[in-house]
Amino acid sequence: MLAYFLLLVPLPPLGGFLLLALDPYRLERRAVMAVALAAGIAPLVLFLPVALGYFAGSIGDTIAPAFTLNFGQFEVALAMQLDALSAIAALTVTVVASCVMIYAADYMASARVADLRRFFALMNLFLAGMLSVVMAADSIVFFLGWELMGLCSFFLISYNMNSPRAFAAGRKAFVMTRIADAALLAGLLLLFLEATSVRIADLIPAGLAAPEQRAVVIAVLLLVGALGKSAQLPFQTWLPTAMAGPTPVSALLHSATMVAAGAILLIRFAPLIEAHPGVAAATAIAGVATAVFGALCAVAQTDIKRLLAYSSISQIGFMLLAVGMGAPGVAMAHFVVHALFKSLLFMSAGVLSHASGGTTEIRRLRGSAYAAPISFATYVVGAAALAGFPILSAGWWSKEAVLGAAVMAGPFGQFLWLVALGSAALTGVYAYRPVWSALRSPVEPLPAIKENWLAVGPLIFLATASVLGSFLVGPIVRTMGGTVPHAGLGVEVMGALAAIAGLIGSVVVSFSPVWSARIKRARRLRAGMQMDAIYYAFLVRPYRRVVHKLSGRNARKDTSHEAETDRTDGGMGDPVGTATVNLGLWLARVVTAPFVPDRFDLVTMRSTREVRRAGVWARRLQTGRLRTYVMAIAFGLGVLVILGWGMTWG
Amino acid sequence: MGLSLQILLPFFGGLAVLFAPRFGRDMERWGTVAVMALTLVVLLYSVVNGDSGRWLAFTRIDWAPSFGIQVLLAMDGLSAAMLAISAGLGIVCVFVSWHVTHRSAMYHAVICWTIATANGVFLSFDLLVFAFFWELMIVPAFLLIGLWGHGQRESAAMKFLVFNAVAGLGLLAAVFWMGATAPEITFDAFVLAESDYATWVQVLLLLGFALAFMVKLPVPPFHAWLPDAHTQAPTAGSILLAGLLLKTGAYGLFRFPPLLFPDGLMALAPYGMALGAFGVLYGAILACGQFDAKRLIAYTSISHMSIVLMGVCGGVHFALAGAGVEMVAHAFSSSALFLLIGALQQRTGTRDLRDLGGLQKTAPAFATSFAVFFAAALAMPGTANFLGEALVITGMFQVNWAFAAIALLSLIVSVLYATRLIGAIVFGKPKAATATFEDLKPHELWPIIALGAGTLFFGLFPQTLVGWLRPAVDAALLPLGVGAP
Amino acid sequence: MTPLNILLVLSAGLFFAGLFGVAARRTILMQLISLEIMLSGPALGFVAVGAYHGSVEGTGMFLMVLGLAAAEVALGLAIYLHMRRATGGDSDLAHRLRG
Amino acid sequence: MSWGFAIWAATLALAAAVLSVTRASAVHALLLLLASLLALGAAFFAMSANFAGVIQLLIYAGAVVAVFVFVVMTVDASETAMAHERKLLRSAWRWPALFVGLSVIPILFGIGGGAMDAGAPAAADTRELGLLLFGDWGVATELVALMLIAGMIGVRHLGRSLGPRLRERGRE
Repeated sequence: MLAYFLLLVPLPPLGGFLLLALDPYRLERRAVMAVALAAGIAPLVLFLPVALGYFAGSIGDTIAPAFTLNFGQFEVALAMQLDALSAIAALTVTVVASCVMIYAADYMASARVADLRRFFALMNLFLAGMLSVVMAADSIVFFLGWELMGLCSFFLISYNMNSPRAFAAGRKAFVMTRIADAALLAGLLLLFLEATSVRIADLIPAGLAAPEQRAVVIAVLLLVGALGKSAQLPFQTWLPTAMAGPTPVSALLHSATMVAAGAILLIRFAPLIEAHPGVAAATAIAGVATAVFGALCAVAQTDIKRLLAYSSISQIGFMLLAVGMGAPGVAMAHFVVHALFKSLLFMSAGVLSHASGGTTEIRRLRGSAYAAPISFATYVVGAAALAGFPILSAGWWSKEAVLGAAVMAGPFGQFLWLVALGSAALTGVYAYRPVWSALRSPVEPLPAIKENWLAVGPLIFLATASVLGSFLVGPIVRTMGGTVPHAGLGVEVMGALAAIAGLIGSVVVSFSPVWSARIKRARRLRAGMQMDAIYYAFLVRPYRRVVHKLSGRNARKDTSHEAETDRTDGGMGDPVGTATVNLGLWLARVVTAPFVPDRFDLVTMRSTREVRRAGVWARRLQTGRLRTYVMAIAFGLGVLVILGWGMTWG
Repeated sequence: MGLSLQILLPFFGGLAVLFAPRFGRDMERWGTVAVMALTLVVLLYSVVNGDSGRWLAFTRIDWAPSFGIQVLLAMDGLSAAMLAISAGLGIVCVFVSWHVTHRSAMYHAVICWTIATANGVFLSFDLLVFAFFWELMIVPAFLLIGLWGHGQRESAAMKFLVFNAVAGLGLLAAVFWMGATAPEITFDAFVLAESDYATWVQVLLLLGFALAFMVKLPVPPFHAWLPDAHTQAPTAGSILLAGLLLKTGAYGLFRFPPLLFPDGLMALAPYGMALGAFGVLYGAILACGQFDAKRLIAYTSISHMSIVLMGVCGGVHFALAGAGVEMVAHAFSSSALFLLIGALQQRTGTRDLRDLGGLQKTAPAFATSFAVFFAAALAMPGTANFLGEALVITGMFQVNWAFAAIALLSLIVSVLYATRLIGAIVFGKPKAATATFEDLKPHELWPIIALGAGTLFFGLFPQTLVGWLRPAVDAALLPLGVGAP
Repeated sequence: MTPLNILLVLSAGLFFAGLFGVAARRTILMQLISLEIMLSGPALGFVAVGAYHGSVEGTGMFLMVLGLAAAEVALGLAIYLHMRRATGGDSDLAHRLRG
Repeated sequence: MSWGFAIWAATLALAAAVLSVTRASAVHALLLLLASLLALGAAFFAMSANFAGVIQLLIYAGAVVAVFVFVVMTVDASETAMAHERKLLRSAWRWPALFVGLSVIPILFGIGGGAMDAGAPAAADTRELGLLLFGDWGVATELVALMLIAGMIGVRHLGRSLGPRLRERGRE
C-alpha cells in the first residue's frame, strides 16, 4: 500500500507540467498559479507522512516497483525506493521546493501569462525529475530524472527569451553538464553490465565485485558525473553564468537541489567510491579544491547572485570532501542544511535587490536593509548559516562535522582539513559582505516595499529552519548509518575561530578602502580564474574551427531563400561527402574521356552517310515501271535456274 | 496473401487516387488517408492473428519457378513495426501536404507508391524481389523530390538517383551471383543462408550488400545525397526520406548480413563499427555548422543512422536491440522535426537559422512541439531515442570501449546542435520573417501529437517495442553464434 | 528422254514466251495477253504430269490455275480500262511508284 | 492416249504463243492466243485429260478470250498506232530476250533428263476429281472461290463510275 504511495509523490508535479505545458486551453493567471502551487506543494503533502513514518521507525526500507521491462533474458523493474537517503533528501527537496514555489508565485507575479505557464511548467517538471533522482531505486529512473533536471535547467536559465546572454548561459550549462552526464551514463551502463540489473541495491555489490581496473573506471566515471552536475572543478564555470535565470530558479535548481544532486549521487554510490582509496582521495581533493576556489572567487564578486553561485560551488565542495573522507552521512547532513540556507539566501537576496531597484550588484544594495527589513533579517540568518556562525547556526554544526570527518581520516585528511579550514574562513569573508553593504545608509532613501506574505512566509520558515537545523545534523548522520565525528575540542574551536575570523575579515573587506579597492581590481578572480577563457581557447574555439573547416565557409553563405539559387548550396563544405562525389565524377570522367570524341559514334555516323549515298543510288533502280520489275524477276529467275542446273549437273 | 496486401493495397490505392479528384474536392487526400488506414487495419489484423513462431505471417507464391524467383514475404515484429511506421507516415504526409495543389492527385499517388515499394522492401525475403523493390523504391522518391521540391530540385533529385541507383548495383550483383551459383537456382534468402560460402566470398558479397545499405542509411562517405535531397524535397518527401527510406537501409543491414554472411559480418564488423563511429561524430559536427535548418537535421540523421550501423555491427544483443529501437525512434523524431521545419518554411519562406527566431512568443504550440522533439533529438531519457542510443552504447561497452566512448561523445555534441537549432528558432526576438507567424493548425498539430506520443510512449514503456524486435534480434544473433545474454 | 520431258520443256517454253511478252511489251493489253500465256504454261505442265502418272491431282491443279487466270483476267482488264484514261494504255507511263 | 499428238499440239501452242507476244496488232495477238489455247486443249485431250480439255475449251478459249475481245474492240487499230507499237517493241525486246534466254537454255538441256517411272496411264476420273476438290483440297478450293469473289468485287469497284473529283485525280 505504502509502496504505491511512494510512486505518487513525483506525479503531481509531472501532472502540473503536462497541464501547464501541453494543455491547449488558455488558462487564467490565477489558474496557472493555482495549478503550479498545487502541483509544487502536493509532493510535500504526500511525502511528509511517509517520511515521518520512516523516521519514527514505523515504516522500513521499501521498494515500490512501477513497471517491468523485459530486455531479452532478464527483466528490469523500474521502481522507487524509500530508505534513509531518499527519505531525507526527498523531504528536503519537497520542503525547499514548496517554499520556492510559494515565493515564485509572488516573485513572478508581473510576468506574462504565457511566460508564467512556461516557468511553472518547467519548475514542476524539474521537481518531478529531482524527486525521481532522490527516490530512484534503479539507475534508469535515476538517469531519467537526472537528465530531466538538465533539460529544465537549460530552459529555465534561458527563461528570458529575449536575452542572447541568457540563452548562451543555458546552453553552456547544458553542454557542461551533458559532458558529465555522458560519463555518468557510461558508469551506470558499465555497472549495469556487471550486475545485469539496474536496481541500485544490486549495482553497488556488483561494482564492488567487479575487476579492480573496471571498478576504478566506474568509480571515476560516477565521480565525473557528480563533478559536472555539482559544478565542481573543472566543470564549475557553468554555474555563475547560470544566474541569468530568474531568482527562484537559482534558489531551487542552482543551489539547493539540482546542483547538490552530484553529492546525492556520490552519497548513493559512496561504497563504490570508498572502495578505492585513490578515487576517494580524488573526490576529497576535488571537493577541497573547489571549496577553496569557490570561496576565493566569491570573495572577489561584486554581484550578489554570482557570489551566492560561487558559494554553492564552495559548499558542495565540502560535501564532496565528506564523501571522500568516508562520511556520506555527514555529507548528507550538509546537503540538507545547505539546501535550507542557500535557497533562503537566494530568495531574500532577490527581495533585497528588488527593494534597491532591481540591481544585483552588492555595492548598490545600500539601504535595502531599511526598505525590506524582514528579508534583510532572514538574509542575515542565512549568511550566518553559510559562514558557519558558531553554535547558533545549523551551518556551523554540519561544517564542523565535515571538518571533523576530515581530521579523523588520518594525516592526509588533516592536511585537507587545514585547507578546508581556510575555505571556511573565506566563507565568512564573503557571506557577510552583502549584509554590510545593505546596512549602509543609502545615497538617496529607498522607498519601503511591501513585503508580501507569499514572499516573506517562506523566508521566515527557512530562516527558522536554518537555525533549528542544528538539531537535525546529528539525527541525519545517524539515520544515514554514520556517527557524528567528534575530533576533539581543539578542532571544534579551530572551526569556530575560522568562522569568527571570516566575520572579522568581512568587516575589513567591506569597510577598509584598501581591501575594497583590491577586490574591485581582482578581475581575474572575479571571472572565476578565467577558466571560461581557457576553455574557450582550448576547447570551444578549436571545436568551432573544426566545425567551420568541415562545414566550410560555404555553409555560412548557404541560404535557403527560394529566390537565391546559390551554387554553394550543395554541401560543398562537407569534405568527406564531397570527396565521394568528386571521386564519382572523376571516375565517370576517366571512364568517358576516351570516348569524348566518340569513335564508335563517328564510324556509325560516317556509315550512315554512305548508306544515304547508296540509297540515292539505289532509288534509281526503282523506276516505277512494271516492265523493269518483270525484267528483274526474269533475270533472277534465270540466275536461279542456271544455279539449279549447275547443282544438279551430273 | 495478407502480406502481399501490404504492397498491393498502397500500390493500387495509388492508382485509384490518381482518379480520385473526379469525385470531389480533396478526395485524393482523403483517399490516400483511407488507403493508408486500410493498410494499417490489415496490418493490425495480420499482427493480431499472427503465428506465435519466428514469423507472424509468411507467404510464399511461385512467380517464375524456372528462374527460382518467388514472392516470399515474411513478417516479424521488426517488419511489422516498419510497416506500421510506413502507413502511419503516409497519413502524416497527407496532412502536412494539405497546401500542395500542384498536380495533387499525382503527388498523393507517388506517396502511396513510395510506401508500397518500401513495404515491399520490408517484407521480401526472395533476394531478387527484394532487390527489385529496392531499386523501384528510388523512383517515386525521385519523382517526389524532382517534381514537387524546392529550389534546385532537379539536381538534388539526380544526386539522389545516381547515388542510390549506383549503390543498388552492388546489391544486385551480389544477389545475381548468389542466385546463379546456388546448386539449384534460387533467390530464397533462407535457402541461400544455408549455403556455405568461404569467408572471403562472404566478405565480397557483404560488401556488395553493404554498399547499397550504407548509401541508403547513409553513412559517411556515402552521405552526400542526403542533405541535398532533404533540403530540396517537399515536406512529405523529407518525412518519407527520413522516416522510411533511411530505415530501409537500416532494415537491410539488420536483416540480411547476419542471416546470409555471418562470417563475413564477423570479419567486417570492426570496420563497420569504425565507420559508424566516424559517421556519428562527423554528422554531428557538421550539423553544428549548418545554417539551413533542414540541412542541419539531415546531418543529425546521418549521425543517428551511423549509430544504427554501429549497433548492427556490434553483434551483441544490446547493440542490435538498440539499433532496432533507434530506427523506430528516429523515424518518429526526425519526421516530426521535418514536419515542423516544413511548416516553418511554408509560413516564412525561409529555413535559414539567421532569419528565424522568437517563435516562443508568436507560436507557442509550435515552440512546445519543437521543444519536445528537441529533447528527442538530443536523446533525453524518456524518449525512444535515448533508449536506442543507450542500448547501443551498452552493447559497445561489451564490444569495444573506444566505440562506446565515441557514441557517448555524440550525446554531448548532440546537445550542441540541438540547442543551436532550438536557440535560433524558438528563442530570441521575433525577426522580420517570424514576426507574424500563424501557429500550427490542427491538421499539422495532430500528426505532431501522434509522433510525439509515439516517441514518448516507446521511450517510457519500451517493453512493447523491445518485445516486437526480440525475434528479429535473436534471429540476427543466432548465425553469429551469440546467445542471448 | 520421255514424252513428259518434252512436254515439260514445252510448258516452260510457253511460260518464258509469256514472260518475254510481259517484259518486252509496253502496252498493258499485250502484257495481259502475255500473262495468259504465262499461266497456260504451268497449266500444261500440271496436266502433263498428272496424265503421265495417271493421277487426278494434275487436273485439280489445272482447275486452280484456271480459277486464278479467270480472276486475274477480270481484274487486269478492269485495271487496264481504268488506267487507259490516264496513261493511254502504256504501262511505262504509269510510274508513280518511282523511287 | 497419244503422247506424240500431245507433243505436237503443245509445240503448236508454243509457236502460236511466241507469235502472239510479238504481234503489233492486238487483234492478231488475241487470235494467236486463241490458237495457242485451242492447241493446248487438243494436247489435253491427247493426254486423256478430257475434263481439263473441255474446261480449257469452254472457259479459257471461250469465256476468257470473249472478255478480251470486248476490250480489244476499244483499242485503236490504226496504221499509225501499229507503227508506234512496232517501234516500241523494237526498242525494248533485247534485254527481255536475253534474260528469258538465260533460263531457256538450261531447260532445253532438260529434254534429255532421266526418265521417270510412268504410272498406270489412265483416263482421269471426273468423279475422283470432284472428290479431290471438295474433299482433301476443300480449303484450296474455297480459297480459289474466295479469290474469284474478291476479283468480282474488285472489278465492281474499279468499274463503277467515278465522281468528277476522282476522275480529276485519276487524270494526274
